Amino acid sequence: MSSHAPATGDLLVILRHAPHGSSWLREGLDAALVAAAFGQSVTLLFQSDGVLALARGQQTGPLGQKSTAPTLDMLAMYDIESLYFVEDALASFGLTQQDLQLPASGIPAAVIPELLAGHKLILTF
Amino acid sequence: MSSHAPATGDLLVILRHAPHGSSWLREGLDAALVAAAFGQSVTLLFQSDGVLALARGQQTGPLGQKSTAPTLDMLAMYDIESLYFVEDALASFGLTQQDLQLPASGIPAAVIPELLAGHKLILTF
Amino acid sequence: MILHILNRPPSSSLVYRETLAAMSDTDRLLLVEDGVLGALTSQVRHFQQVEGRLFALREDLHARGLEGQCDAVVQVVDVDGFVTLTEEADKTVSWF
Amino acid sequence: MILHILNRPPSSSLVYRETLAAMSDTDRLLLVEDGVLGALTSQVRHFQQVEGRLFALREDLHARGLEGQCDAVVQVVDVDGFVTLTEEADKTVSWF
Amino acid sequence: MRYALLVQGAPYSSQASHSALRFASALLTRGHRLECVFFYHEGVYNAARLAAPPQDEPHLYDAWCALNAEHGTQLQVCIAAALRRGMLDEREANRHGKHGHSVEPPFELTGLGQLIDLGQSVDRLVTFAP
Amino acid sequence: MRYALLVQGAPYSSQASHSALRFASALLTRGHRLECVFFYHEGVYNAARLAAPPQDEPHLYDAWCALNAEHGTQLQVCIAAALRRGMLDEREANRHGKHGHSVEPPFELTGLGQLIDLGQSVDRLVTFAP
Repeated sequence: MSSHAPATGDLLVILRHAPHGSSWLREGLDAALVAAAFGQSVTLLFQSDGVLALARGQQTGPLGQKSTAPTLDMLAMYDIESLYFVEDALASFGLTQQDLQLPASGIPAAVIPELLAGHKLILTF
Repeated sequence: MSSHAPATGDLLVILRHAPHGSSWLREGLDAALVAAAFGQSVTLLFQSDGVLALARGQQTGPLGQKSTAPTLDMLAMYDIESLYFVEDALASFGLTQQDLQLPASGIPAAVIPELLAGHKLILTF
Repeated sequence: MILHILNRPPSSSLVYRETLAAMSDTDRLLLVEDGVLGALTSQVRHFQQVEGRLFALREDLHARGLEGQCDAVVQVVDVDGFVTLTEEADKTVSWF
Repeated sequence: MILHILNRPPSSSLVYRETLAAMSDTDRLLLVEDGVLGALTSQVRHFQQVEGRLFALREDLHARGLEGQCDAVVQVVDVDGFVTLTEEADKTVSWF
Repeated sequence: MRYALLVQGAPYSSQASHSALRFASALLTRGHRLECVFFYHEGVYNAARLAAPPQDEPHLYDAWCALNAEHGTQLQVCIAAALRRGMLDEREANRHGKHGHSVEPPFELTGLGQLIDLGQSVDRLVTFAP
Repeated sequence: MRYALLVQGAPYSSQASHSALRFASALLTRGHRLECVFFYHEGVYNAARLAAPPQDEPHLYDAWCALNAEHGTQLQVCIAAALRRGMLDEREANRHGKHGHSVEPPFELTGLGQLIDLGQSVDRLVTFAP
């Protein structure tokens, strides 16, 4: 994928936080879903600790806190299909594409500026 | 100072946040003042970005947010006289003891564990 | 051209790396709030790659008593200048 | 002996440096919440100096799907083990 | 130009609200229009109507209300983020069978769709986060 | 042993409240006593009585109340941190001339001195921060 031009669209949501530790990831995904429900073209970029949102095997928290993993499965239903992660970030946690719960495209960090340029609105979470 | 044994006491308050950006510094200083008012022996350690709390020349924020600098001037009135900063942290901002608004003792990072061991309660802010 | 706005200092947070990675060769970076600590001469090396496109908010330097320590490579702007920067950019991205 | 509790990962926050600087040769470190990312084999090098005294909370690894990636040098404890660690220590210090 | 602000930080805990209010004032002085401030994540706490800060500190709640009164800026609060955090207006309090309310006009509880709409309709959306 | 917890994180925004509740449950199961949970900084938002989280998420406010009801754990909220953030009980609302209140028993507004007291009187004080 990294040799192709990255997606363009209405909204780029950048997810930088790991699951469970804070509500940033959940609230960022909610923003993406709502935008898609409004008919906008939405792209997700998982950056830094945010790549862990894609990891397979996430569970409900010990008090019953909902995992964001089921929300990821809903993305396709909302036609959110442009999912990118920063290759170096995933590698920094010792993970590979095989460890991900759904298909996402690895991009080198150098492609990120192009991704930002191609979207009208960018929200960081 | 760094050749002397550091202070011991009831409470060590560790201040790691810069002034103005968050309420951590103010709320940490408040805890120290209250403990001192209750007659406890209190030590302050300025670590990481927290060393900037000691910098001379701080001002009220643009909306009139109170500076924490006047609170520092009250410490002596509450008999809080054991003030330490981590030498490397201050140096990392290009500041020296001459840039500080009140006397505090620089300690090498290696002395911090001794400081922690010497206090019954430790609160980090 | 995008205006990136960063409110965390490189002395305690690594988000500046994500910020820099996301910047094109023409994007600008404005340091605000605790982010202005990155504008000090002793810290500004972290932002070498955006030299000439690096700004810091005067009011935030001033409140912290750090105006005098701000490096000469940094363009210091007041809040009106902040507004101007947002006018001149196509959009803004905040990093925290 | 002090139990230090750290909830931020070395991949995005530098507070782990302050934590390590504050630890004596016998103090222990427990990684919790997002801090457990530091327990992964690919990240645990940041905590080399406390090898043998490094713990991570099982429930937090599990919720993130990362139990399998946790390095063998890390002692994984559940929340009962967390309580035990606080019993065995003279006091606790939280880093965030 | 038409601006909107997204505020994600709680008042007093972080500088986000202060920064947003200062920026709002500057852009209005320059002749721009501020359509809306949208409160999300911990920013929803800015709508706490009972806020009683010390007299010698900025009263952020009152400053938001003044922005609405003087410039017609809408103060919209994400309802999903607000409900779980105990920020309820009278209608939501009734709906949830609770007595009393913590949010009132000029703050309005609204859907996240408003933020998305704003993001596409205004010229500039600027985020202030903790 | 006698424990106290210091909670500095807002509910839902960070995992701090979840972690504190889980730790509380574990220490009680092990036969320790939990004297008090003290709420400071953004932790004061845990006392928001109107919290209405979605049905399929943990109800943190109710969980705190249950801790008080079942184990007699005091729920103390720093009054200075609470007032500026709009967390007022009936007495403080009256004192500030405001209608309604956002905090009620079993949560109690109290001075920061209580935290200092606790820190010296209990065997272990454990902090949960955002």
